[in-house]
This record gives sequence, structure tokens and C-alpha cells, in this order.
Amino acid sequence: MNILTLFVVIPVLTVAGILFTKDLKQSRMVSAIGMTVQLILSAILVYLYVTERQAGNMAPMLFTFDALWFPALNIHYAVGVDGISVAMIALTGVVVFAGIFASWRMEFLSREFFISLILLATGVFGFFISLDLFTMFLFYEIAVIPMYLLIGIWGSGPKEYSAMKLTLMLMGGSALLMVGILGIYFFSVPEGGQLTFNVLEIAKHQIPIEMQRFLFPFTFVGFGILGALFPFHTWSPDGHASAPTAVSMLHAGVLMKLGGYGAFRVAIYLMPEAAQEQAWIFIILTSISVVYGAFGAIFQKDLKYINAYSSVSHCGLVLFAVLMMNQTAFTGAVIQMISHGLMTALFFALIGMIYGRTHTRMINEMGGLMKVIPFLGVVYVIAGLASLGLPGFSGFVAEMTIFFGAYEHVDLFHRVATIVAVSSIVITAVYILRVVGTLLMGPITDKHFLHLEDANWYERLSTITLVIGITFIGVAPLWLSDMINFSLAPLIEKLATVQLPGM
Amino acid sequence: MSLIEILAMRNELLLTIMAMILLIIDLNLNHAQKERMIPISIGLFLVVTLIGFIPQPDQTIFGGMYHTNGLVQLMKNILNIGVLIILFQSVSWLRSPANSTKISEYFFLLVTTLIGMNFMISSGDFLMLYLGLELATIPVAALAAFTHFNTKSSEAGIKLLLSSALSSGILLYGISMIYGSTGSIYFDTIGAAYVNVPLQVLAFIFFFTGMAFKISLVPFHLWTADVYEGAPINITSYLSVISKGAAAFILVIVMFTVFKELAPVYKNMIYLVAVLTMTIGNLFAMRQKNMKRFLAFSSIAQAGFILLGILGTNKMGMTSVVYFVLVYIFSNLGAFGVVAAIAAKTGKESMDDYDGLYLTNPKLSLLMMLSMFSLAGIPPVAGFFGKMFLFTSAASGGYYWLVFIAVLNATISLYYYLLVVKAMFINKSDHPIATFQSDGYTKIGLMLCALGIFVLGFWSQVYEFINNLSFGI
Amino acid sequence: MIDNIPLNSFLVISTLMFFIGIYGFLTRRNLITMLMSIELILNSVNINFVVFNKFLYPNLLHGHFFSLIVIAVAASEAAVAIAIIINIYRNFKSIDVENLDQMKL
Amino acid sequence: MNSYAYTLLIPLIPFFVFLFVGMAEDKLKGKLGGLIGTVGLGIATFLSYYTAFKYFITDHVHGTAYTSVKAFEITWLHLTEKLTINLGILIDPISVMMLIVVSTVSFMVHIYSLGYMEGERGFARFYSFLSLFSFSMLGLVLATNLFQMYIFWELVGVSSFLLIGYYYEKPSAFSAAKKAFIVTRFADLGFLIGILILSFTTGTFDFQTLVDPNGPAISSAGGAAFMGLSLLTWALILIFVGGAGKSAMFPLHIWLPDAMEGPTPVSALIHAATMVVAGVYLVARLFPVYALGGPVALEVVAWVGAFTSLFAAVIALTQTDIKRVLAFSTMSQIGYMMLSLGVSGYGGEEGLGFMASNFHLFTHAMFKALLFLGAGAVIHAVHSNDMSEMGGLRKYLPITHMTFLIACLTIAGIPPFSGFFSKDEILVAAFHSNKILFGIEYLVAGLTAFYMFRLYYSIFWGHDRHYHHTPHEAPLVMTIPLMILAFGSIFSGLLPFHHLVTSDGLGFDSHIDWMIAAPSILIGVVGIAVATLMYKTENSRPAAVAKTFSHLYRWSYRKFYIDEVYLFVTKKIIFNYISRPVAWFDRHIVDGTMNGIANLVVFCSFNIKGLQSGRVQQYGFVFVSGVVALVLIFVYLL
Repeated sequence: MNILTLFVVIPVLTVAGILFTKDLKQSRMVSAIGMTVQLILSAILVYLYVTERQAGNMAPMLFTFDALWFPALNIHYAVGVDGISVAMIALTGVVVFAGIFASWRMEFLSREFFISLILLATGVFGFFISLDLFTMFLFYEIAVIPMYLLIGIWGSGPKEYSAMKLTLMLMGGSALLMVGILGIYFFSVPEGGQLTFNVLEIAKHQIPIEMQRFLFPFTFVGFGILGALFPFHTWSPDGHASAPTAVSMLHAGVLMKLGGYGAFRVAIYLMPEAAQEQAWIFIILTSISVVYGAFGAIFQKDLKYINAYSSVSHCGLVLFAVLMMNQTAFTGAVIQMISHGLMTALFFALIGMIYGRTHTRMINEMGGLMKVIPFLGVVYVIAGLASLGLPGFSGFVAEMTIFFGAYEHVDLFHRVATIVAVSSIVITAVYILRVVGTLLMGPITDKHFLHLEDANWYERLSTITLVIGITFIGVAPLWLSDMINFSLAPLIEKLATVQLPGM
Repeated sequence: MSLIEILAMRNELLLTIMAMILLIIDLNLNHAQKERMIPISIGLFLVVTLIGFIPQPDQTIFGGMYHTNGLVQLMKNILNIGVLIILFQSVSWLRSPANSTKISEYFFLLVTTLIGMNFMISSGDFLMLYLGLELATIPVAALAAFTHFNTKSSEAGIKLLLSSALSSGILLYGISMIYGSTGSIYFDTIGAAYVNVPLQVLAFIFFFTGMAFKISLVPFHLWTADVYEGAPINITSYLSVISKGAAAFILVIVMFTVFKELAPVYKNMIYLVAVLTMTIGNLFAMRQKNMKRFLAFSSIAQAGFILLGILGTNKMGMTSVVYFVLVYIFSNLGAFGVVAAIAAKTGKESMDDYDGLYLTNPKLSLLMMLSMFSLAGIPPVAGFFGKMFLFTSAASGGYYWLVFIAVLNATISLYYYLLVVKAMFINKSDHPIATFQSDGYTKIGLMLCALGIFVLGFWSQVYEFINNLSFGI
Repeated sequence: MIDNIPLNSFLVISTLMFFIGIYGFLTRRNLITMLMSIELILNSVNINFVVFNKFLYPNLLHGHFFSLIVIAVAASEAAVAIAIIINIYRNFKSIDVENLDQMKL
Repeated sequence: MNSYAYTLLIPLIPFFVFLFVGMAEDKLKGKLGGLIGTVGLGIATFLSYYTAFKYFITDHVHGTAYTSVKAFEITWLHLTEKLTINLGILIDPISVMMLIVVSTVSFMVHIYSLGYMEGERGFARFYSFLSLFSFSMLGLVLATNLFQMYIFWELVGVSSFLLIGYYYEKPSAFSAAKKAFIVTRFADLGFLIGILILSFTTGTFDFQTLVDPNGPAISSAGGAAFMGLSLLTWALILIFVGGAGKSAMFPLHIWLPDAMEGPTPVSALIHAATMVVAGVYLVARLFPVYALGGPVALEVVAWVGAFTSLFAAVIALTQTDIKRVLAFSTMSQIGYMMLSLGVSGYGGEEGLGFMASNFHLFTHAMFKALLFLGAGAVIHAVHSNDMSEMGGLRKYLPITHMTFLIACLTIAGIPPFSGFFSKDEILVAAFHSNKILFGIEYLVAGLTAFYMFRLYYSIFWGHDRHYHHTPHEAPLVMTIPLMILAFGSIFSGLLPFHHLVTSDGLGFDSHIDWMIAAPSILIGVVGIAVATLMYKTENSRPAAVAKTFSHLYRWSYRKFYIDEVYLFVTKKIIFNYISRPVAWFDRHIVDGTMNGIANLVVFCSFNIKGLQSGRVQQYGFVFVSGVVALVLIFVYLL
């Protein structure tokens, strides 16, 4: 069987396996095994991909597999990966793996929990491997819908409200997306040709510019909503705040990346002309959300809200980079997606673990935790430093690449936007240190904290996995950026052919 | 015309024979033995359904009044399957002491309406169409009033009958004008002669409203909710699935054949009605607490989506309509089946009673959730594909904004479908519906639905099969 | 003698009947009367069919047959309706349509 | 690869020590962690000295310019087609000079801390952080390109953050650390933007290419202008902002005094000798670009330096916390270095200032580290930072006393101590370029002498305060570094810097210009004399002076209220007037809109319910009117 298909099959098998389990122990064991296999598989995929490239395979997509599904509409089950999707798949593998271990003690309806969690993962994996817009959309929605149950059943706080809001807003986004995708489909080939959903086929020729003008906003905003594009980000804070740990991890870590990835793979790749024309609007929006999210985070008191807003800021940076539309910025965007995925997953994992001990998420109710739970404390500091872009961690690499890519534009508009975005690094430092200070440092505020026990083995496993990912990218980014760089070539060529009206 | 040609009407004939057999058997049963009617009639109907799948050459008899071909046969089979599921699901209700004396009447009436629908679908002229329509409607009115001691039920009956009479009156008036202006009642001759002149547009509108009444499109839908609520659950599901489906079938056929010259006009009309139907249906459905009424309004909204397919006015459009109705039958019957099962055991029909259902009756809740997702068009269940293809065919006509509105409406509908899911999975309840076991028939009925909901989507051959039979303008 | 009555006057009659029927249907409070109004509508349709057939297409019989069928169907419809109405009378002790609004909103 | 490849070990050894000690922190009992760290750094120090010897003496052909050597380089990341980030090691006069400074002081501090930090909770953690700092600082000074420098620049910042916040349970300590990090981070923003502009105007990060007099950087001097200054100048100014942040130049100096919350050895290492001079090093690194490409930027450097030195000196006059006095004197001395860079020209005699600056950097590292470590010994003895709780300590702490005195004389610029030579060169350079600047520096020299001796006297002279236990001299492990550094501060002045570290690598002859030296000695003596008068024995004179200049006194004592201004800006403006509104806007406007849409839908669904009246005749009516409407629209309108 094609290796990529395995990425969908294994989770499905895992779900099937969980159906036969009885209690928490068995179900978490099954899912742990399944996701470990998945993680190993993604590692293997990365290895295979790199070797294949070194062997000189210049095909835009590797490991492609294509099966005709609905002949009448020429819908295919078409999969294939390039460096970018490989990177995203690896990210997903890591985050899901960590997520399973982070929810090791999910007592209530554990079977259902793991099933929905892994269904979500299935959707994400499927999304990243598919080349056919229809299947892509299919997996997209598969990934979105379990969120409702996951937040609604196992969430906390105003969970019904948050779950409903999140689901409806994302579905509203897919409404835009639907229009965009159908539009692309009906103009995918010149008059009389066999219409197709296949991204590569569509990319071969140019969609009529006036259609692009109409379709690009639909597609971009449709994906942008999932990528927390200002002002459509408002589902994210509530959603994250109410979601259980693992769900926040997966959602912020992986699901929000679907937005950036789609905006890049579909909106920009297939409609470069319109993208060039309309980029400025969205650049303004994204630069706003970069700074706006950071400022929003300063004021919050709930750990999850802080992290949610910082996600808005960081994901804003992803879309910002995507809109810069040059090789460096794209590379930066992808690295940022991965680094933010790992970092924010780590954050949410830690928050969940701390919450599990202190039973509060309000930073002003906590203090001096570093003394009692040094491991979690240290990891939290590491996560914080990573997210404020310290060299040696992935965040720095991503941000620098993005800034340089963005600054490559010579005109004043882009450079001002860049400098606005750059300024966010200071604000980030402010709120991260504020949290670290009040949460971990200082004297212990509450004597109940004195006898908290530090992380158990599964918590350590889950966090260390993510930390390793972050530092690995941070210390040796070259392989990753080259892998991405190479895969960008076709897109860059396509962009190079674009005649810019006006710009 | 030889006797063999009569066999072209084999579905109708078989059903008529079945109806007769039921009556005869019923004569020889005393009250205690009435229960036996259930296996007999279901068995007989199963036979009919199976025979329906035997391939059959295209034929036209009675000088074009009646014609049958692959597509028509397929539509009939779809309806048969639907009715079969309903029969399975209605058993536990029939067994209740109140109805145990009227079992065979139930089956008889049900089969009769089905005969009407079959005639309607394969009608070749307006006379047959009208005849089938009435035959499909009047017995349903009787069925709606089935529980005669229940005031709601009889109210539902009379409401259905009166409004349908009004609508068919208007429809007939339209037909009379068509006849007057073209001098024929045969589809093919009319289709050739029809042109876009005011009188004929007027006639078309009259006819269209008559059909719109059957599919319950806004603003011709108002009877739906009351009748659905008043009628016994299985009749409600029959109305909302089978008769709606049949009407949709014949509507799409007539639109694509008889009135094809009018396409430029009726596209706008359908655009308008579709938007109204989806929006109003959703807005009403949002607030409903009674499950039957809730499903009634949601089915109104669904009808609005069907119009998107007709709007395509091409092969893809017809395929998507038929495919959607097929999927819709399974999804909606799944929902109704659960409601019926619960109502039969506990008599509870309100959404609030469903709180915490998952903890007591997980299987029912799961099926309900699947049906809800399928109705809302969430992958991977079949409903997603049905809606997706409807949207595709609408987009093929360039109606992007309509698609946008439609998907937004789908989002709103997702909201209230999720309310049900929320009730079952998230809400806590002090006294939830107790755990119970349904009887074998119901289980089979529900399983068929679950199967359909799961398989139809991924099994693309179904779509291909329909596509090969369909045609466009 | 029928020939020297122009087609239009028939149509005018039928149209009038049609709208009177609808008016009756919408205004009468008594279920039976509403049924009668429906009969009016159907009969206006019948007139249409017959006169169209007689005046425009005298060599064909579709119109006549159609009207016959309509009459038959109308009868059966009325039968079922009356049955239900009787049932309603049993339940409500009245056949005033005003009572039939237990289900709304 | 070349004969210097081994220098890779110099930064790497501390790094691995950091990893090892950091990971195995709680396993390492007693002083084990400290010993490991010290040994590791000892090796690094030895290598540095070997490198210096090799570079300056054995490998150098007399009479030729010192060339810069790339000992090692790898590619770290490709940014754009042109720009590639490399990590490597660059050996040239200033980097070797810094190598000596950093490794020496760091090594001293490592030894010293074995005594000073004895018994502290997290002893091993302290050493792992020290090693991390040493690694980052060495990486910074050895950087081959601007971006590598930026990377280690950040790392230095964070390790300073960690060390300041070492007593993380003390809120003041952590807030000081936070302040230091955020202020420097803010400055680094300027640095980063500077790098962006510079790298895109020149297309390279590499120092060798940048400083090449006919390389892309300097040739782009006349390039695209923005607001009257060339892009290059803007880039240089922004980069200098970064340097100013690290080197606590006004107005980005506010973090330095608070940074004294950290353990004293840390202050000695980071906030006196090494990290704070990174700014000077940065400017020195890019000096040719400044001198030939952006003279305007260089003037900015000069003036900021001059002002800061005066400003800090004035504040130092009145502070009572001994470490803060030293902190402000550090600022003032760094001001000297900046100024001297600012007034310097490029090449030969012109480059006197450059040489002087590095010279002073070197000597200052010695005596300022000495001062801090001495202060540490004092604090160790009396468990207080406050002058008013000290006095008459000279008999208890003889060694500390002697070394401290030497340091004071050095900083006061009294010959033959090293401070005299370096400061004299600076004054000469200033004199030849700009008389006003010279005047300022001359004044500052006096002030420095004054406040240093004020400090000296009030610690070691006067009558005893009542100490809860009699102060005792620090253990040998602490005093030995003091003595070594004292040695350094006495004799480092004799090093022939004008032959070793010059702007263009070529040596030149310089001699002491007594026309300037004599007065500077004089004012130093005057300062000392005044201090002696006022503080040698308790008397009412200081109070009297304080009263006469009460306003000036208060302002200086309150550090000219700069902190308050910053506090106002951050707390009030940022937090209340930006962040709070943003949060509100998000809750109520953005979120409100989304909820509003939902509510609107619900509202509609409530208001159309009248349609469903339950009355069949109304249904009929709607039906008919629907028909009529369709007819009207599609028969008559269309």
C-alpha cells in the first residue's frame, strides 16, 4: 500500500481497535500504540523523502498515488507530498503523540475521547497528504467536527458556548471555502477540458484573472478563519480556553496550521495573480493580528487565554509570511507553522499539567511554582523563551526567516509592515516574562502548592518529545529549510511568471 | 396493445395485488391474530422491492400516458427501500394496543399511496400525473388521521387534506391552461410546443406551486409542520421522506422535459424560492423543541437544497438531486427511526427528554448523531456528498452566491442539528430516558439506515449508476 | 346554440368560480363549506377543460376525460374529508375550522 | 581549516559544561558542579592565552598589519539568495583582546564564586548559568558575522537574565531580571532592524566583507537616503541602539542598577567587565564602517557616550548602595569608551581613539571586576550593600582593603596604574577632535575620582558600625582572584596597545602627552582630596553640601527620575492605554459582532413565528398570495 495512505489507515485502525476496548487503561494503550506507530511512520516518511530527493527525484510531489473516485466529476483520491507537507505531517505526528500522553488520565468516557481525538488526527493527516481539493476539503471538515464533541463533552468553563461558536465559525469558514473550491474546479482547465480538482493539474494553467479576483478572497479568508486571521480569530481564545489539554494541543498545534497550509497551497498557489493584487489588504490585516494578538495577551489573566492570543499573534505571522510571496518568506511561514505548532502544544500541555495540580489557570492566583514543580517550571521557561524567539529554539529561526523574507520587498509598504511585525518580538517578551514571573518565580503564594508532586513519566515523555523537536529545529535548521526551499521551486516559478498589474 | 406490455407497470401491479392480498387475509383474521399481518405484509413488500431490482426494458404504453425507463425504475426502487425501512420502523408502534386492530389498514393505505407515487413518477402525461398525485395524497390524509381518538391527529388529517385539495385545485387550473394553450396533455408534445409566453408562464407557475406544495417549499410549506407534528411518527417520516422524494423526482423530470423551454424563467423563480425555503426553514427549525416538528422544519430546509440541483438544469443536476434524495431518505429515516423507537417505548418526543441519552442508550444516540451529521452534510457520512454534489451542480450554473447562501444555511442548520447532539452527549439529566431494547424489526430498520448513511458516500458506484441514467436539458 | 356563446364568457365564468372558490376557502369557517369551495375550484377547472376541448380541439377528447377523472377524484377526496370531519366532530363537538389550531408556531 | 581550528574548543567547552552541569544539577553534590565549571573554564582560559600569544607574537611578522583569520566556519541557515547565516570563529586583534578579557574575568569569577556562593541553594545551577554565559560571550566575541553576533547577543542577554534572576524567590530579583531582559530586548529590536537594513543594502553579514574599506558596505554610504541620512547611516545608528542597550547607555541604562540584584560575582562578570562592553565591542567591530561609511552615526555614538559618562558620574556621587555606585561608575566608564570610539578616525594616528577605547575596555575590565569582587568580599563580610552600615573595615579585611584601594587609584587615573594610561589616551583623542567633549570628560575624571574615594572611605575608614559578628577576611579562594586582578590593574597599562589593537591593524607610535596628562592627574588628585576632606572621618560637610545643592542632590539621588518615567510609560501607557483597550475591543467589538450575528438570526427566527399560526385558512392565504407574488414577479415584472 502507498505509504501516505497508511497515514489515514493507521488512525482508522486505531479507532477500530479502541472500539473494542473496555476501560481507560486499554483504550489509552491502544491509542498510544497506534500513535507511536504513526510517529515512527512519519519519521520514516521524512527519511524516505530526504533520500528520494538526494537520489535526484525532481518530481514536485513524491509517493504520489491516484485513484479515480467519482469518475463523473473527475474526483480522485490523489495523495502526494512535497517537503512542506512532509514537514507538516512530521509535526502532526509529534503533536498527536504528545497529545495522547498528555491525556493519559482522561477518566470520563475515555474511549469516546480517544476516538474523537484520533478522528481529528485522521482528518489532519488526510488533509496534508491529499492533492485533490475535494478530498482535501473532506478531510478538512472531518478534522473540524470532532472538536465540537471534544470541547463540548470534556471541556471546561463555558464549554457549550465555546464549542458551538468554534464549530459554527469554522463551518462558516468552510462556506467561503466551498465557493472558492467549486469556483476553482469549474475554471480548472481551459474551455472544454476535463474539469479537475487536482491541485497540480490546476496549477498547470492560469485561472482567468477576473475569476481569481472573485475567488481569492473566498478561499483565503476561508482558510484564514482557521488560521485565526484578524478579525475572524475570536473563536480561538474561547475555544482554546474551554478545550481539554490534548485538544488545545492538537487544535492550536496542528489544526490551525491547516489554515496557513491551505492558504498557501490553494489560495496562493492556484491564484497567484489575484494574490498579488489583493495581498496588501490581507497584509494589513495580518500585521494587525500579529501586534494585536500580542497586546491582547499582555492583559489576559487566564493562562490559556494568554496562549490563545499569542497563537493569534504567531499564526498571524504565518499568514503574514505567506502573503509576502517570496521564497524566504514562504520558508519562514512553514518553519513558523512547525515551530509554533510544537511550542503552543508544549504550552498547552504544561498548562494542562499545572492546572491539574493547582486547579486554577489564573496567573494571579499562582506563584513560586518553580520551587515545587521544578521540571514543569523549567520546561515552561524553555517554552517561553522559545516562543519569544530565543536563538537555539525553533521560534528564532522561523521569525528571522520571515522577517528577512518580508524585508526583501523593496517598497516602503512592505518594509513598514515588516517593521511592525518585527516589533512584536518585544511585546511577546513582555507577556511571556510576565507569566513566567508571576507563575513560577517569587515566593509561593498558596500553601496548598507546597505539596504538589512534579511531572510523572508520561507527562515528562509528552513534554520532552516536544522540547526535543523545538531545540532540534532551533539548533540545526538547515536541513528543514532546505527541504522546504526545494519544494517551493514550482510555486516560485509560477509566481515569477506573474505579471503584476499595478504593483 | 398486448398483455405483456401491461407488465411494464409491474411495480404498480405487484403493489395492487399485494394490497388486495392484505385485504383478503385480513378478512380471515380475528382480532387476536391481527399481529400476523406484520410479518406477512413486510414479507410481501420485501418481495416487491426485490422484484423491482430486476432490470426491465424501457417502454411506453397507453399511448404515452405511462412510460418506464431505467431512471424511473431506479426512483421507484429508492422509494421502495424507503418504505421498507419505514415498515420495519413502524412495527413497534403498530403493536401498541391502540393500533393493533388497524394493522392491515395501515399497510393497505401505505401501499396505496406508494402505488400513486409510482404512477406519478412514470406518468407520461398530466392526467396520469394528477391521478398519481391525488392517489398519493388522499390516503396519506387518512393515515395522518390514523389515531382517530387523538385530536391532533385528526386535525393533521384535515389540514393536510384541505390544503392539498386547494393546491391540487390550483395545479389543475394550471394544467387546464396548459391544455388550453397547447392542446395536449402529453409531456413530449407539450415540451415541443411550449414557449415563453405569459399565459404559459402563468400556467407553469400554477403547476409549480402545486408541486411546491408537495415538496413543501416556502411559502407553500405551512401545512408541513402541523401535519408532521400531528400525524403518527411513521406517517410523518413517510410524508417527509417518501412523498417529498417522489414529488422531487417528478418535479425534476417535468422541469427537465416539459418546461425546458422555460428554463431561463424558472431558474430565477427557483433561485428565489430556494433562498426563501432554506432560510425560513432553518429559522423555524432553530426554535423547535418537539422532535417531530423540528425534523419537519429541517426537512423543509432540506427541500430548499434540492432546488439547487434542479437549478443546474444539466445531467449533473438531476444526478445530484436523485442521489441527494437517496441519501436523504436514509439520513432522515435514521433520525425518525430513533425518534419513533423512543416514542414507542416512552412516548417522549421533546428534545429536552433526550438529555443524557448517550449514557443510557449509546447505540441510538450514535445513530441519531450520524443522521444529524448526515443531514447537516458533515463528512465522512453520506450527507456530505449529497450536499456537496448539489452545490457543485448549482455552481456549474455559475450560481456562486447561491452556493454561498446555501452553505451558510447549512451552517445554521448545523447549529440546530448540533443542539440535538448536545442534548444527547453533553447535557446532564437527572432522569434520562431509561435504557431499553427495541424489537428486531426496529433494529433492522435502524441498521439499514446506519448502513446507508455510512456506505452511500464512499461507494461512488452508486453515484455513477445514477449519473448514467440521468439526463439534462 | 352553445356555439354562439363565445369562449371568453365561459372562461370568465370559470375564472370567477375559481376565485370565488378560493375566497370561500379562505373565509368560510365551516369545514363543509370549505370543502364546497374546493369543489367550486375543481369545477371551474372542469369547465376550462371542457370548453377548451369543445372550442379549440373539438376532434380530441382529452379535456372531457380529464374533467371526468377530476370529478371522480374530487368525489373520493370529499369522501375521505367527510370521514375525517366526522371524526373531528366526535373529538371537538364542532366542525368550525377556528378550533383546529392546537399546533402552531 | 587552519592552525586556529582548535579555538572552536574555547566556546564549546563551557557549552558542554553547561549542558552537563545543567542536566545533572541535582545529582552533583557539594561543590562538584562548581569545580567542573571552573576546570572547564580554566582550559578555555589557557587556550585563549595561547591563542593571544600565538596571534600577537609567534604568528605575527613584525611591521605588517594584523590580519583577521577565519578559524572555522559552517553554514547554519540560508535566508535569501545572497544572505546566508554562518557560524564561525574570527580571529583578529580585538577579538583576541576580548578573548583575554572574557576568559580572564570569567575564570576569576568562577574561582571567586567557589567561596562566595558556598552553600547557596542551586550552587550547580549557578555554575551552569555561568558556563552558559561564558559560552555565549565567547561566541559573541568570536563571531564571524553580524548575524552570529546577534544570535549570541540574544544568548548573552538571556543568560544575564537567568543570572540576575538567580534568587528567583526574591520578587525584586526577578523583576530586575525581567527589566534587564525587556529593556535590552527593546534595544535589540533596533539592532535587528539595523541588521535588516544593513544586510539588504550590502548583501552580506560577514565582518571581513563589511569592514573592507572598498567593500559593499562603505561604498554604499552614498546610497539611498531616508530623511536626509543615507540608509547605511540609519542602519549604523539602529545597530548602535542595540549596542547602547547592552552597554547601558542613556536612556537605555535603567536596567543596569537594578541588575545589581544578582549575586555580586555575576555583577562583576557580566555587568562590569564583559557583557556591558559588548556594545563597545559591536561598534569597534564595525568601526571602519562607522568611520568611513557613517560619520554622522559616529558622532551620535560620541555624544551619547559623553552624556552618559557625565550623567552616570553625577548619579554615582550620591548613591549609598555600594554596588549601585559601582554600576553607575561602570556606565560612566563605558561612556568614556563610546566617546573615544566616537571621536576616533580611521587608520594610523587618526585611530588613536579606537585604540584608546579598546585599551580602556581592557584595563577597565580588570579594575572594575576587581572593584566588584572587592565589594563582594565586603558584602560577604557585613551582609549588607549599604555604605551607611559600613566603616572602619580596613583592619578586618586587609587584603580586600589593599586591592580595593589599588582599584580606586586605577580608576581615578593616578599613574602608574593602568587606568591612567588608557584614560589619558582617551582624553588626548577627545582633545584633538572636539574641545567640548574633552571638557566633559575632564570633568568626569574628577567626579570619578571623587565618588570612588567617597566609596572607599566610607567603607574602609570611619568608625566601626555595630556588626552582628565581627567581619572577617574572605577565604583564600576569594582573595586570590582579587590579588590577580589587582596585579592586572596595576600592570596592564604597560601593554603596547597602539601596536596591537588598532583601527587598521597597523601599529603606530604614541607617547604620553603631558600637556593633557598632567591636568588629568591633577583633577584626579583634586577629586581624591575633596573626598578625603569630606569622608575620611565623619563630619557635617557632606550634609552641608547636600543641603546647599539640595535639588541637584535629590535629582541625582533619585537617578533623575528616569525609572519613574519608564514605569509611567510601560504601566500606564502600554498596559492601560493600549493593552486594556485591545482586550476590551476584542471582547466587545470583534467578539460582539460574531455573537451579534448569531443573536440576529435568533431574533429573526422569533419574529417570523407568527407565520405559523396553526390556522389552515391563513396557510391557504399565504399559499395563494405566494402564487400571486410569483405571478406578479415573473409574468408582469420579468
